[in-house]
Amino acid sequence: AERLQRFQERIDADGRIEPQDWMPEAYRRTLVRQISQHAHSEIVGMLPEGNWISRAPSLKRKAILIAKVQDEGGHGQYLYSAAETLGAERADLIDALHSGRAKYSSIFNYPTLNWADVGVIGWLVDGAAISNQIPLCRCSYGPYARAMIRICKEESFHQRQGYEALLVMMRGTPAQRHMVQDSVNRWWWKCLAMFGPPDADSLHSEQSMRWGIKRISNDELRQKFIDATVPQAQVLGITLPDPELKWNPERGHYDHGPIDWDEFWSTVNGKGPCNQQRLATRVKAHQNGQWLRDAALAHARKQQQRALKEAA
Amino acid sequence: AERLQRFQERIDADGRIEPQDWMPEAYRRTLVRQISQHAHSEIVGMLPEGNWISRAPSLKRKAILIAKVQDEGGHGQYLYSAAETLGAERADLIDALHSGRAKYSSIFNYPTLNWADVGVIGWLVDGAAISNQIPLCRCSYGPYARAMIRICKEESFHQRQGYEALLVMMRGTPAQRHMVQDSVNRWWWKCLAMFGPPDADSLHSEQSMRWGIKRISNDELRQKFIDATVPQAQVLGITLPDPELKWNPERGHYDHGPIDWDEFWSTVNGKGPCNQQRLATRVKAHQNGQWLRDAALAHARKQQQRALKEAA
Amino acid sequence: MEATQTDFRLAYLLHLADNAVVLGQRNAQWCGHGPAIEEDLAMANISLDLIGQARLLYQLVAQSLGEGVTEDTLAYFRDDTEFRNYTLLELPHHGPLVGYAITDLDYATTLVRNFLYSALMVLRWEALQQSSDPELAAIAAKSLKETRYHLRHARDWMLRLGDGTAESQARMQAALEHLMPYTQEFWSESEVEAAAAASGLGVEMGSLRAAWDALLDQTLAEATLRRPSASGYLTRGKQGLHSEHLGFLLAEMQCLARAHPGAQW
Amino acid sequence: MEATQTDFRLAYLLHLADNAVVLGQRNAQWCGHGPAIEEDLAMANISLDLIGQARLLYQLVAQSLGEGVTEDTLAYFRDDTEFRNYTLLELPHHGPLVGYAITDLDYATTLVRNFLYSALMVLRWEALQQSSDPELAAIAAKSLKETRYHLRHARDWMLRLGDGTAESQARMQAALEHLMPYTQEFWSESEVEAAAAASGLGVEMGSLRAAWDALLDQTLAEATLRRPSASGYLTRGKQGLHSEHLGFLLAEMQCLARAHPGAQW
Repeated sequence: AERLQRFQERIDADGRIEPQDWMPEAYRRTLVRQISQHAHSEIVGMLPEGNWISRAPSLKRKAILIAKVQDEGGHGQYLYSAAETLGAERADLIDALHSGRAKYSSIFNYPTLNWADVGVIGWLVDGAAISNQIPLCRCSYGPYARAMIRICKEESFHQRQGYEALLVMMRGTPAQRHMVQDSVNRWWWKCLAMFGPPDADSLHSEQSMRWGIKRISNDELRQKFIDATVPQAQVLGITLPDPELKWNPERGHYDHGPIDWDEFWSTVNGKGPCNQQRLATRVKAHQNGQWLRDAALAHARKQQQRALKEAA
Repeated sequence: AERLQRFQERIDADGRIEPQDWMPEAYRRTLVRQISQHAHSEIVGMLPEGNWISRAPSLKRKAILIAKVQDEGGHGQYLYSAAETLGAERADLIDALHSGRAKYSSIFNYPTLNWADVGVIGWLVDGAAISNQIPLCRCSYGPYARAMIRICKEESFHQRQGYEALLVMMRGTPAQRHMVQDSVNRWWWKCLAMFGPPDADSLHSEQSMRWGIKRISNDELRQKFIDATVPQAQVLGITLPDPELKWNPERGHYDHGPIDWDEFWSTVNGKGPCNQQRLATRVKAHQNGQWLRDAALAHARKQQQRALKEAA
Repeated sequence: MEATQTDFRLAYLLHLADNAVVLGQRNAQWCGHGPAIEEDLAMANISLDLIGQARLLYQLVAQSLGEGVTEDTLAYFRDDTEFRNYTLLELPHHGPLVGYAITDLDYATTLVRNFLYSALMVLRWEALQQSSDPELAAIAAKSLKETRYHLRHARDWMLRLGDGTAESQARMQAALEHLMPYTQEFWSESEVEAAAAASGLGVEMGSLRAAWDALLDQTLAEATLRRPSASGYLTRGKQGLHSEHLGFLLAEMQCLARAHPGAQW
Repeated sequence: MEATQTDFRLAYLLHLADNAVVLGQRNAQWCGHGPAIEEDLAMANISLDLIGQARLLYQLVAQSLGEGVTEDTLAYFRDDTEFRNYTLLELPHHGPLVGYAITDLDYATTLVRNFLYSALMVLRWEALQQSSDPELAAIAAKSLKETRYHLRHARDWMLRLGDGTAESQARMQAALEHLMPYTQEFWSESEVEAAAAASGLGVEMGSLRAAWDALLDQTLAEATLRRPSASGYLTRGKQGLHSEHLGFLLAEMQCLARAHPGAQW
């Protein structure tokens, strides 16, 4: 009880909890769940954009896209490491993903259908992710907070790159502009849903707030994102697909139309357009790589035995 | 010895040997080897042209190409049947192909590198094959002779289709004409080699002649093919890639330059550009289909047992 | 009014044509790679029929459009978002994987898809023989005969492989689980289909559902396979919203034609 | 005289650039499908380096050609017969199969190819640092550093997988048997390479052979792998005569750019 009090005091004083510190089991479990879910999202998130690497329409854009997808894999890697500092085993975490026990961000269950999707994912999906993640840079758990600082920096770079790619396309041919608009039409509402259900319906929020894992509410983050994005859409010259979207001078915010939460939950619960293919692709990659991972292990053991023999 | 005499007399009188007739073991073996080799060639021969089905530049050409490749498979099927009339098992024949003991026509070890190859294979490769095969329609072994009559009819149709496709391309854009010329440059010499080594160097010819399996010599067939093809090339407006090719009024034939027999033998002996990939593709298709063939057999057995039970 | 009439007629014909060409392209991938020579030939034959159907349908559309439009303009020079085929038909011959995955072809997937689709099309072509458009009715009569063969081929294999070995049954069941949700698109409403049905050009899809269900149930029972639920994501390929797979299929199919615009073949 | 000078210079640079872009395109296929996350990242990294090298080399060529030619014109709007890469680099990531075969990717093939090629290129870039063309020499210096990393990555895996499990050894040996004959093309004569070497722009490939052989032999010995004979068909991709595979690779790579000619990205 005393430890628990010290723990809560440290958090309330905006201090950091480190791996070697005592922490409540529920805090540890919540963090492992959240961090690994975030790691899984980065890994699964390589697939929608990876879909366009082979067809990128210029060498420059191909290089940018490969670098971006590579960064996502890197984020996955250091998030898994952060989860490991909490005593989790990476193999268990990956198994939880592959067996369907662990979740990943539902946004990656939608397909990438034209090249503009690559830019729009950078601008809107990464944009929404950053809004969600910036508060996590002040998360009470030190390794997670530090990972998020690095991740947010790189994600902001991706967001600017995505937006810049769309600017170039909007200055291009009618077909290119059409691609961008089509892509925004498909992704806009999905991005708003990324902030999670309205605060009233949110399950884990309250405890997470108290533990300093979550610091701003879903609706607040969503509103900030919309307010920041509308002017960017205007500069771009595309129409956000919401007829009810308009400035409300009283609130000092943009009002928006209702989000289709049925569609959101349906996708979260496995019935999105790409749920199966995303997961099956990861499982298959893992299975196909088994022989290599086994061999690497066998080689390491052989090396070790040789070293022991020589030492003896 | 008496049977042997009757056998040879029948052949000399241009009669047909049928499956139930007595025949020398060597005759049977020679025929099984030749017919199965021909069947293998039809099956492996599906691959070079099959390579272009997915990319055929018009629906009409796609349909023509699929039908043609399908015909080749059909030829393979009835040639295997003809070999079976000689007591061979299809599974053994296919195993001989897959293990590298049996050969197939070496011409299919060259790649198809542009769309015109589809037309050129029809015109030149099928053309050369027909020249080789027409004499086989009078082969002493009845089932083989009858199979060849049907095959030659269909091959002639393919040859005309191939030539017609090239005519259309030659009336087309410079890029299309360039494709045709490039393709002819790559295939011409390979087609001349299809008739086999010069008579002086030919191994099996003499005995085969006496048995009525082979009726015209390699060099004779090659000359006929060249004489028939040169005017067709002129109509087409392409240049056959042989500077020594010219009409010899004394011989009443076209003279031609020397064939690169080293290249030919090197390909026959496994060092052509596509030997491995052709054979490995067939082996893989066969292996990947094992589960289906096993299941079909299991189902047939179950059905049989059910029928027996009901009858009992 | 006249314009709308033409609009849904062309859209309806394109839907039928795109179905045929996309599945024809997919099935032709087996050529040279089939599990037995007989199957190479059967699949080539089915492909040929489908491409033949697509040509007739595209030709009807091309006639109406005029201005130099041909069957090939429609097949080769429209982008993926303009295609109106069922999503089911553009899927590769394997289980659920992302669009740029490269993996072995699975014949179980091929056969189950051919069954699900040809069972539908036998009923649809049958009904379309009474189409108010005599040219479509004639295509339907011809296609019906071909499709009956496709159905018989697929159904025979459903029975043999469902009730074959443990492995073949597992493969067929897995293919069924994978593909079944895509059949929801057969029954979903589309404005084009509704307008076509109302005008007598097309057929009310709902009217075919009971027969399709019965055919499926009876076949699965005989094949000792379980009918999976068809719930899950409702695809909308026929409205132009495709999966990640169609883009790759068309890139390969159209590359040569597009490299030589205006060329005759 | 001047024209010829330019001709072989551009042809030589294109050969180097095409090598890089084709292998970069191939290696990027692993992105999201690798045997471990670390390998996804490594392969992405190698791809990025190669595409970066290709861009620098294409830019050199584009500068010389002028008239609006860019790196992308060269990468996206040349046909397969105009590409001058080694055939080795266009092969898919699996054993010998026909061009339109569809099958699982094999990482052993990937690693062995990367080893064979990067072992060559470390030596070649090293020598090209002394190129008479200062711009090429600068690219060589930069590429050398990158290629050393590629070689180290591939070599480490040769050792671990050669001397790992029985299965990994068999896979590596099979990949080696498959790919080794293609390395003959490294040493075959080409007019462009001869002219480039003679002028001081390029390097005499024969002068690198002993070092390459030694590196290969030493690695194979440590990896407990057998060196297969390199005999067999001599490919001529660097002279524009390719395998059945390059057409498919370029169809996919170029489809989007070609669908929008003149567009900026």
